[in-house]
Amino acid sequence: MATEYDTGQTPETVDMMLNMGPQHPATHGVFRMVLAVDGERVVDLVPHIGYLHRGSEKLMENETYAQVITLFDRLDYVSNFNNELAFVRAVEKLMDLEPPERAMYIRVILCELNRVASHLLFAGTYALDIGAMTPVMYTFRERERIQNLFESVSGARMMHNYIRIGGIKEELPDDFVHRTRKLIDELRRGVEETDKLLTFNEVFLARTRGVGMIDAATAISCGLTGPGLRASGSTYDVRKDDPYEIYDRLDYDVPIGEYGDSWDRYWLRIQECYQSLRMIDQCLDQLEPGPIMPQMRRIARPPKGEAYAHCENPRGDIGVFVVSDGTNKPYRVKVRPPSFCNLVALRQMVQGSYIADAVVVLGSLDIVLGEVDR
Amino acid sequence: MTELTAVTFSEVSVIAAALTALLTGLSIIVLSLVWIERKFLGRIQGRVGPTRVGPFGLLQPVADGIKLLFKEDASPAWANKGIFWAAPLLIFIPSFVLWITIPFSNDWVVRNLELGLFYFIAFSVLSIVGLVLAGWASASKYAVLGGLRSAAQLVSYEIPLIMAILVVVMVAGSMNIVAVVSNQESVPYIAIMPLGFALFMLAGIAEVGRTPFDIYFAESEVVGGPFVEYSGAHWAVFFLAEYINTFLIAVMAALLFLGGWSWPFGDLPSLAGLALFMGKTYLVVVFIFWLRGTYPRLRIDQLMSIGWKVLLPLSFANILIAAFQLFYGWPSWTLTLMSLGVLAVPVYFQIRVQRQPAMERARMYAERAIAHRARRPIAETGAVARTVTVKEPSA
Amino acid sequence: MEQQPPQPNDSAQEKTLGFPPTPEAGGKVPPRPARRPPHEEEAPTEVLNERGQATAAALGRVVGSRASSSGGRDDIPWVLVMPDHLFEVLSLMKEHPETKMDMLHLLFAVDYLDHLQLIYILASLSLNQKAMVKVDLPVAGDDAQATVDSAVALWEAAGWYERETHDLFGVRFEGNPDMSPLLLYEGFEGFPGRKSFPFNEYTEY
Amino acid sequence: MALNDPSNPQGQPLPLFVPSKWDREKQGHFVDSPEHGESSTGRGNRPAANMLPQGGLPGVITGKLEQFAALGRANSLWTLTFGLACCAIEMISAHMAHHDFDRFGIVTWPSPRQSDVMIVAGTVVKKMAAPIKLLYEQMPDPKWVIAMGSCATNGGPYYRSYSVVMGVDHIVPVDVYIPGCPPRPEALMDGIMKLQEKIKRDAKEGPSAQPIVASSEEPTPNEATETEEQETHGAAASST
Repeated sequence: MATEYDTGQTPETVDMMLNMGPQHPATHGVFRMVLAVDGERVVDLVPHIGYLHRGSEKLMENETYAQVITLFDRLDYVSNFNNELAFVRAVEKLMDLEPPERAMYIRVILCELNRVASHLLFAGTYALDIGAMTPVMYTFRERERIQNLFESVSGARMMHNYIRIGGIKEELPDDFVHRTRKLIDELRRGVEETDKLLTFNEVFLARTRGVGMIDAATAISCGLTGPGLRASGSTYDVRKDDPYEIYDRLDYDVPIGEYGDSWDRYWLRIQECYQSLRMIDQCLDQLEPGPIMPQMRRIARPPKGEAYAHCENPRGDIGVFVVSDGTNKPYRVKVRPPSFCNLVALRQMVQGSYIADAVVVLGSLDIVLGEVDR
Repeated sequence: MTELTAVTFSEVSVIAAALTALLTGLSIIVLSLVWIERKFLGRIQGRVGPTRVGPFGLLQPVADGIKLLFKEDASPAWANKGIFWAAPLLIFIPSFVLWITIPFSNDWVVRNLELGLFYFIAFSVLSIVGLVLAGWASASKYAVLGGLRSAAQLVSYEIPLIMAILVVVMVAGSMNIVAVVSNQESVPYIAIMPLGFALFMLAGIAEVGRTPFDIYFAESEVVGGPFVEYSGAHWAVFFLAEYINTFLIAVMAALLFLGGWSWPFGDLPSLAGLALFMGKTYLVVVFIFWLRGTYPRLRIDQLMSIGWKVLLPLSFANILIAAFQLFYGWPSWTLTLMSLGVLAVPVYFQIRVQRQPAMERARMYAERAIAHRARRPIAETGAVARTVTVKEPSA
Repeated sequence: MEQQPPQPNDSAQEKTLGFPPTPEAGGKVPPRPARRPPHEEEAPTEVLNERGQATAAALGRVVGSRASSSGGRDDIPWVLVMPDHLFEVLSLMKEHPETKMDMLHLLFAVDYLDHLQLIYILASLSLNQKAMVKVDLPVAGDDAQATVDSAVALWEAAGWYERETHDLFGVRFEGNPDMSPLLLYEGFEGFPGRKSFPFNEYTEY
Repeated sequence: MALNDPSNPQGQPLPLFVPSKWDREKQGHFVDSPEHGESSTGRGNRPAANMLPQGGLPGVITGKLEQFAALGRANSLWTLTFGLACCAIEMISAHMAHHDFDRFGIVTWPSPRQSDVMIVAGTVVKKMAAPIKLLYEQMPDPKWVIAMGSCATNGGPYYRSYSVVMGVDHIVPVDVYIPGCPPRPEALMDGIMKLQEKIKRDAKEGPSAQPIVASSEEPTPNEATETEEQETHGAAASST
């Protein structure tokens, strides 16, 4: 197995090319890292993606606007409602259409619940990467509760296809408000349990504190957004800086980290769960009956032109650019996937750390491969 | 010396029968360990554990065993065939041969050697060779990494383990395990030297590679360590050896520190003694599985620093205080006090850290990690800091 | 090509979509809701809101004469620039105190059949404003490749965006250290992003 | 705007672009996936005939041993952790506390050498085809493949996309297909139970060629048209 690589050093000390291949328990799906390793220290890292490139953007150009929503569900398959919302907002901006009040409230409730479910999945798999087998069981139990509620709302556990252009698909089930309030208390207890179990655990702190540190300037230049960026101290949150739907009517605060290391990114997501639960409470109070879909054509045909809208996904700032040529199919759809941009910053974070740290940093970035490769 | 040569045929057959009984007994115990682990971990994680295979999933380990026996024994084309085939035996034989001197009750022992503990220490070190060879022979980078990690970990945790046993020998006055247990008639050694027990347990868990210290079998980093490329019956031998080692550490903990089959209040018939001994052993085994269910994994440099910077000084201190007590002939409760005193030092530091407010403690860990990185930048650690133009390995 | 939906019958009472036909309405399906008049050629309503106008003003001052045309929608103005001015405009927008675009939000290409349009969406987190820089690359048909100088020197994020655009659209970026395929594999022929690439005739497996 | 360019109104078909065939040799030779990529009609996996060579002891003795081994194999299926896309999330939640897979004796194992079942959960992309084939070859012999979700069965929502393999049975023989996008954890469990039945039935009646579509009505009984030649070929192929 002849391996040629040109390195700047004399042949006797040669780095080992460790290939954390597409199938690796810690790479959250089909992500491949080639690590240049010197003993246990990582000298350099070359990420390889594209193992899940399904060509969704090409398929979207051949589907009507309603069908494109199903493809958006499958991009970031852990936070489905948020993806649907991103695309639908771009098309509504194109058609300058204002969804009714009740539809906006329901969208925000479902998106925040999806954010909590996504952060719970992150906390579970993050602990699994570090070696603790038990927290993943508890966080998935909470996640099952949220998925049961989603099933009663949209009929599906994951791929909801529920948010439509202009509003939402159908009215909520009538026991939704009562059931959601009960769910919020259970979730608060569930998140507190994970928080108590994991956050200040000695070994967890030793493994994640000071690992994969990045300062705000390089993070912004790498395109890192979401909890990854806020961990290094920047206060950029699309819900606060560029409020959409009804986020300006809710009062919540955005947690900010100090050191920008893996623990901060984890701690931020746990605090965001609490804030999301607070938001859902307020939304449920302000929810009142009303129409859920405006009067519009059954098949949306936006006017010719282009529009760009972006929302706050659990992983970062998802942007959707839609070019329409007046027909019922989009001419071009481009997605700004937050996980794709977060991966650009992976190399700076991992250089100089150990192999075990590379796994921890990749886990803390919380990437979803469906979104990275589109 | 003459006694050794004149070994009659009957003696050989007795020993052979005892060994086969031991092997079958061990296999049954390993099956019970596998079952307990899966059920107990299930309970910790809020789920049920195997229930479908036989009543309460009791036949699940049997099903695993059958499947592994009938599995194809694949070995990679570029592996070093000879060593690849021999490595599992090199791990299994020492961990099995150890059981000759380990007594299950006063007279239930295959061969009660005078230097029983010395024999135990000599053979418990051999499994490192098997792991490193397995890692090297299967020619996969992960296996080599796993092998090197296991070598580093086992070597550095062997010393505290041996020193803990040394103190037991000093206090008991003899290396014969049955004698050690009979000395603990009145007071088990855990009461006399709690520090020794703590050291023995920590080093024992690291010896076996169980969760806070399981870096060589870490499936999220090194994908299964030295036995990545083994499959079928060969891999079953590793699986068996790992569980036998866990049981071994539990048995030795029960024998040396928990008093084995001796009951402080009066004498016990040998059967009840055996039951008590088994109870203590399975208690320690459940404690090990409990750790596996709850703790995350340490990184290799943290693991090494605990081994060298914490366990080693404590084991020296342990020997010192035992020497003082024996030399001056003080009563044994003084050794308990001194032992607790030395144990209090690390515990005090830990409590002091724990009592800080949580965010304060998190910040302290961050500062410590930054200092650690500053002290050992990548350039200074022998690898010249350079951006290597990494090309695709052309294979 | 898009068949005309059936015309609603006489009663055009107010009915929101989405409710399944209720049985007690005499069992017959209620009439379809009133429909907006068929879609006539609406003028593109690209109007900037006040935040957009402020950013457009700043953009005009910074880019000045280099922009051949401009426009915008809601709060994102855009500027069309010649390919050879591109790097200069981008670095200007990054350093200039009035715009301070410290983040490359998105970089992609749109294939308008006779030319390829490259769009840079820039965002400045400190001033909380966004802007778009568009470049028209005269490339048509399948294999001709336009070349643009890379923005990796300004933003790290540009590296992967450019590799992906090169994979899917065949735009070459000089200055990008490594242009190996990112999303596709070594042996892939053709640029799938382009309109000339067929949807479903390309099968190898 | 160049959009409403009169010379090429939207309706006109675009020039067809057929790239040259991607030469297959570079990716190595794929066992039993025919030239033009049609599905390999799911011949299913033939478990290793048995420990004892076919010609040696009379079938009756090995028959019972074969069923005994199949019982052990069926009840301790170790799956290869191999999540590709959205179905992986449902597969993980199937392993977790709520729908516990450990009840069936199913443990996820990181290394292909110690696993029996490869659950292909997600879209099979052409760039990933070669690694999937490599993993399949690395698994020791009595191995099975479950195609979870409509992406692994025939490409699913990404049907006829330029970079998606239309179903994993173009690459590896598949035993159980589980429909759904993503299938619920209960559907995955139903697929696993159907696989266990297939393992036991294969041991009793000899390797069958019929794959099972889970959560459909009774699997079609495999007609005994296996020619003798194919039988020995099947046994020879699988036992090498």
